[in-house]
Amino acid sequence: MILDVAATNLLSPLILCFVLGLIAGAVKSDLEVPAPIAKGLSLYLMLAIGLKGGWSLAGSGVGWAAAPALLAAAGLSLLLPLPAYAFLRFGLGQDRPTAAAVAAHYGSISIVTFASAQAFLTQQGIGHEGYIVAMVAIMETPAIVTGIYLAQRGTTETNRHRGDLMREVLFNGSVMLLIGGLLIGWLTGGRGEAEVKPFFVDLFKGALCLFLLDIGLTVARRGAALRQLKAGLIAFGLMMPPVAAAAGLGTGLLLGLSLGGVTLLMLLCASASYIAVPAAMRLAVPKADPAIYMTLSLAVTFPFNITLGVPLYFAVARWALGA
Amino acid sequence: MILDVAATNLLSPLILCFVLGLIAGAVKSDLEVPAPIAKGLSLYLMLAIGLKGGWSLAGSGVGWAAAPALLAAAGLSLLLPLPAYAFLRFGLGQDRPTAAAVAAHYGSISIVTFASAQAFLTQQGIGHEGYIVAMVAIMETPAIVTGIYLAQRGTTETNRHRGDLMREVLFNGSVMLLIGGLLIGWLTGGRGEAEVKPFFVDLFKGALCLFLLDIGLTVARRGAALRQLKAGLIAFGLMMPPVAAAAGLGTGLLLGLSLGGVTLLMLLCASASYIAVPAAMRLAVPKADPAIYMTLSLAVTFPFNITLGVPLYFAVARWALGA
Amino acid sequence: MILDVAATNLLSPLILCFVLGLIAGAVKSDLEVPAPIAKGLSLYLMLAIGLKGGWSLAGSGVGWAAAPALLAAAGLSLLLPLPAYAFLRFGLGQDRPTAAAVAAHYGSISIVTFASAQAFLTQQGIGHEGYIVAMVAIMETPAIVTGIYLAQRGTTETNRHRGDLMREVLFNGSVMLLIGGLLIGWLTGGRGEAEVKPFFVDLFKGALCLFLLDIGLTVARRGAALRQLKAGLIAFGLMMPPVAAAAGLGTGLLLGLSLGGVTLLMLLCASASYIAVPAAMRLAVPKADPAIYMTLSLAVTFPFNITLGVPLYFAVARWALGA
Amino acid sequence: MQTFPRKKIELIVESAYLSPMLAMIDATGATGYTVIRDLIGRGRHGERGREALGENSNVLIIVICTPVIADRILEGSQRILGDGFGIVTVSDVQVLRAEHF
Amino acid sequence: MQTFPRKKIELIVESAYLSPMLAMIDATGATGYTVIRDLIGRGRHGERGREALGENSNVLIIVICTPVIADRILEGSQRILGDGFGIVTVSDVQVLRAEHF
Amino acid sequence: MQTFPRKKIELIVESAYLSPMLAMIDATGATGYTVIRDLIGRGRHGERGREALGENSNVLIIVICTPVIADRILEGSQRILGDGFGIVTVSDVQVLRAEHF
Ligand SMILES: Nc1ncnc2c1ncn2[C@@H]1O[C@H](COP(=O)(O)O)[C@@H](O)[C@H]1O
Ligand SMILES: Nc1ncnc2c1ncn2[C@@H]1O[C@H](COP(=O)(O)O)[C@@H](O)[C@H]1O
Ligand SMILES: Nc1ncnc2c1ncn2[C@@H]1O[C@H](COP(=O)(O)O)[C@@H](O)[C@H]1O
Ligand code: NA
Ligand code: NA
Ligand code: NA
Repeated sequence: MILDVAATNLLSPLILCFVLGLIAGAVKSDLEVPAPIAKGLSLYLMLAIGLKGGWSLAGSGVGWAAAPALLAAAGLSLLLPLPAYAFLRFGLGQDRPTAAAVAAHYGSISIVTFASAQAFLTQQGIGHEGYIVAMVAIMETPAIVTGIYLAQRGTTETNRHRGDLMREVLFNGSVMLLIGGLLIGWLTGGRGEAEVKPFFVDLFKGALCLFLLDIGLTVARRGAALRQLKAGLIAFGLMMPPVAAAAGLGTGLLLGLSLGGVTLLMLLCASASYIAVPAAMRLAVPKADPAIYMTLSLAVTFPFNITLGVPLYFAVARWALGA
Repeated sequence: MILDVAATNLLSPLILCFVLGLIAGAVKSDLEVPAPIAKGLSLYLMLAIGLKGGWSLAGSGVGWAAAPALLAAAGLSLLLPLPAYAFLRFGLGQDRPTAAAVAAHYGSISIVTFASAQAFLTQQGIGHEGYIVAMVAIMETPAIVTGIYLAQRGTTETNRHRGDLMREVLFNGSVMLLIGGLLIGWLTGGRGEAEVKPFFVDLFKGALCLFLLDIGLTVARRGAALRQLKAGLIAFGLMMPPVAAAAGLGTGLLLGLSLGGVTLLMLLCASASYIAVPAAMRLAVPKADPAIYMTLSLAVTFPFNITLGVPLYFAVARWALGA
Repeated sequence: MILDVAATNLLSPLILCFVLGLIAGAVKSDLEVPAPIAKGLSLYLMLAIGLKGGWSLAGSGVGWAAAPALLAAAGLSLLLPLPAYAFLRFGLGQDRPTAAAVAAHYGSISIVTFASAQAFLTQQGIGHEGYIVAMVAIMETPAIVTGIYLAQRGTTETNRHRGDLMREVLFNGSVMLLIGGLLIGWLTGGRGEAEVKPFFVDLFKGALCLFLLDIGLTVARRGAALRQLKAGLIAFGLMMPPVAAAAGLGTGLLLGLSLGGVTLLMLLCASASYIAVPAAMRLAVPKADPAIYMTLSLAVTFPFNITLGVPLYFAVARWALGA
Repeated sequence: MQTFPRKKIELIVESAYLSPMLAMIDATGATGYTVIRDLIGRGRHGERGREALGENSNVLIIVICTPVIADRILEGSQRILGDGFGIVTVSDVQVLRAEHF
Repeated sequence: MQTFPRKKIELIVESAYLSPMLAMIDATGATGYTVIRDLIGRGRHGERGREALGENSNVLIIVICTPVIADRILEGSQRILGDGFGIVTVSDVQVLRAEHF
Repeated sequence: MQTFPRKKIELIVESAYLSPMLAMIDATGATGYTVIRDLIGRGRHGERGREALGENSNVLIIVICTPVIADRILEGSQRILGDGFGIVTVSDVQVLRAEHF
């Protein structure tokens, strides 16, 4: 049963495009997605995810029920870096800046992982709460604050203004698109959806295929750096997702989310950022080693989550909900 | 009633995406649409507008009725800069090159404004003459000639060849795409439409959303320059559109256009270029101040037209036609 | 009858967009498709062609029947450069490196020519074998090997490693996308197709229009170089396609392909590369003159094939098959 | 390896000036040029290159040439730019193949 | 034509450092700057710029200025970069319009 | 601030030569390189970089290094380019952190 589900996931065009990118990268093919195309695709995906969440909110109505969920999202993003940091710093003896930066990545989320899981659930005919998209947006950036706090604790150095940090956390491009899309979807409702559905809904999976091809290429390039990582770090990249997913499971059950909602929240917790957080860490924690956080997040945790993680978390959520 | 229509316009995904861009720009978010994506979108939009016009011509047939309309379009583009120039130069005391350059912008048109209005009309279930698209193409560039004439009147200086100018007016990229698309649509008719409809028709509004997001970001960046403009100039940017729209109304009634046609012609007159004309003015009138013409056109007139202008001109046209 | 078919082909939006690009380029319009957009479109087209081939394979089943076809494809790509080289070197007295490089181009294929022909056949309601797409992929690169062999025969010089060459032949980006797409399509079958059809199938022709617009612009730019080519070379660019198409016809009949299959194989043989092979020749045969091979391939053979070639080969195939 | 002294001119101008500048450079007898596009910049005329609309971006034109041609290019660039936007610098470089420049 | 000596500073840094660097340059009194984006590069910190994700690319910032301002920029750049990624070079150039720099 | 003299090599070559060039540069012991892509240019072999097809574009490779390594790169570049397309220039620069180059 779970193997069946896992196979369905692995044999989707999405995952296979990722694998194609991986292989092309591994054999050093000259295949390359131009950077503006990749950026354009990521803008499109985030706006589409926001809009779709908003339309589903407009359809179902949203009550005060969403408020605790949004608070919980912020809490998870702020707190998940703590166990990650503790393990990296005290378990593996990693230097403080790098441990803090890596931890920040695991508090935040990966939007492509989320999109893949959403596609998987649709394929299985499982719905989810519209406000999950708001949780996605909210989980993106608070982890940055925790990461910087962990990195600077006990030191006085800082090379950036508090204002810059606030801007990054609140007005980050991904956050703006997700929240903005959500509001636009919610305000325009079914009428708005009818107007732009061919672009934002129908094309979604195909565009995601192309983006995953590019991520596959990037992961393969990172793959070379894998060999230089200590085994302990790779173990962390594989174990942190299930641990974080467990936190997501507990929270999801407490919030009374549906099967789809619990699965997605587990996955959000399990996933690690590779867009917003690295950019922030470069500036805020320049002494952290990007080779470590980018490689762990992209080349270890991302592939694990989209291949095995999605069906695994789904199976566990189903079992926990007795569904 | 008119408020109702205005609200419908303001609550469309198109306008809200523009507003999202505005906000993201205003809070200095790092959100950014890569330049090649924005250029690609604008190529797509112009070709699609051309094709759609051509298909509608092929369906409805076009007789000699269109000829006066096309002549009128050229005339409007050539003449509208004159009152604009007179007001700027003698009313506001603006220097000659800048007054001439700004005037040229208001004789030409904004294709995105046109596309937004078209979307609005479709939403209202109102059709329009297919050859309006030819009028759009024809109005793009004659204003450049008037602008250069106004700038150089009485002086002998010129740093460009007449041939270059002709090329810019006749073979400008936007003009080629609009006229080319129109002819292709007209030649291929319904059969051609069936072949490429999913790309050029179904995606149109969604792609326009993404483009408007980028324009919002650009307008917000320009917004900073607004404070440096004299109040008189800003007043010009707000008053010129209705004045020009009145000229469009008169012309449209004389030409016997339909409700949709009159509305669109008013809007074309009211709108100001921010792609073709600035590029031409940089070279042809280097002494004009781009901060003034770009800011007026983008940060004053464009937002006015797509938010309030569209429903306003629509209401006036309906009243004038007694429809 | 054939004229009718030719007219249908010439009046499709695809060919007309190519012509629009040609005209815009010829009048030196400032129309330009940003390079990342053109590259993105070509990635999209190749992946889509691969996927569509794979889905059709998954639907129809593929037996050992395909094996000889694939071998034949490799053979054609390896051998077609030989007559081309002989003619260029001994008939026209072209220098050895340039003759070899040009020959390599004609052994390989043009994916856009193929896509245009596919669109033409669909329009005519004619199907074809799914594994033709595998033949496309296989024909892309072996000609590079022949070209390099011809260029270096008798000399000892070489400035590149055998390993690099193998990588180019086997893992070239186009080859990866075509073969990768084919496998993904085949593995995911109808279910996969349903998921991503709006993106990879419905948009195909429209995206091809935009790409052909860009190719038209490029061909026009190359057009200037045409005047510098000897008449003999231009004659070669016009005669080689029918000659190679004859080889394709014979092979297609031997393989027992359908009408659509024979037409496409003729066209593949007739078409000349302008993406993969030029890039390889730059490095492998630096003494060859790119102005000659790019201009022949793009400005002579490509326009001939997509305008007259497609209906011509179709008519001949129909006659040969008595269909 | 033996190298030969030449001049390197770098012109940073708005993209609108690109084609007249290249035409002027061709006319001076320079053997070639190289152009970097899509720059962003700030100067006396404010920020440029951050907008996709209105072609408001800078290009950097590089020409390697002899001192004589360098002087022609400097003069030509002033003629074209006038009070327009842009900056021009000259510096000394060594080249490998003297006959190319 | 008459030319005047100035300094040309070139900073190659990660794109993450672009805005603090430009703010610092503005503060030194430099009359402008030019930025080339989307570079690829290799240095002590490995390869950069080949990934679309994570903003892992380099930019090249060019400033033409007087020796005094050059020194301020050198110091400012060290303050911002610290042990971070990037390289800085200075060279001599001639400019046409002395009053611009 | 104290600066140290180094050489700056700039290679403008077709993008097809990029990877062999970078491999050669790595082999000389240079501490890094920076590459600007998507240039347009004209030289003895006509115009380049205006076509999206056929990879017909130029790249500019910058290497800051000691004179000894500069010489190795000059020789390596000649070996790879042969009569192929491209130009090479060397100039003097000052760097801040001598140990980096
Ligand atoms: N001091 C400077 N250093 C480097 N680049 C400059 C400098 N001043 C101006 N520029 C560049 O030249 C362009 C035009 O300058 P301007 O005409 O002063 O606005 C600017 O947008 C910058 O890209
Ligand atoms: N020797 C060098 N020559 C040219 N560019 C360099 C050199 N070393 C470093 N770079 C550039 O500076 C960036 C940062 O260098 P690093 O901090 O050493 O990793 C690299 O990614 C390169 O783009
Ligand atoms: N004199 C020159 N100044 C600047 N760039 C040049 C010059 N000559 C050639 N180039 C560049 O080097 C490339 C190759 O030159 P070539 O091999 O002469 O065709 C050209 O496409 C230009 O980008
Ligand atoms: Na997480
Ligand atoms: Na107007
Ligand atoms: Na062929």
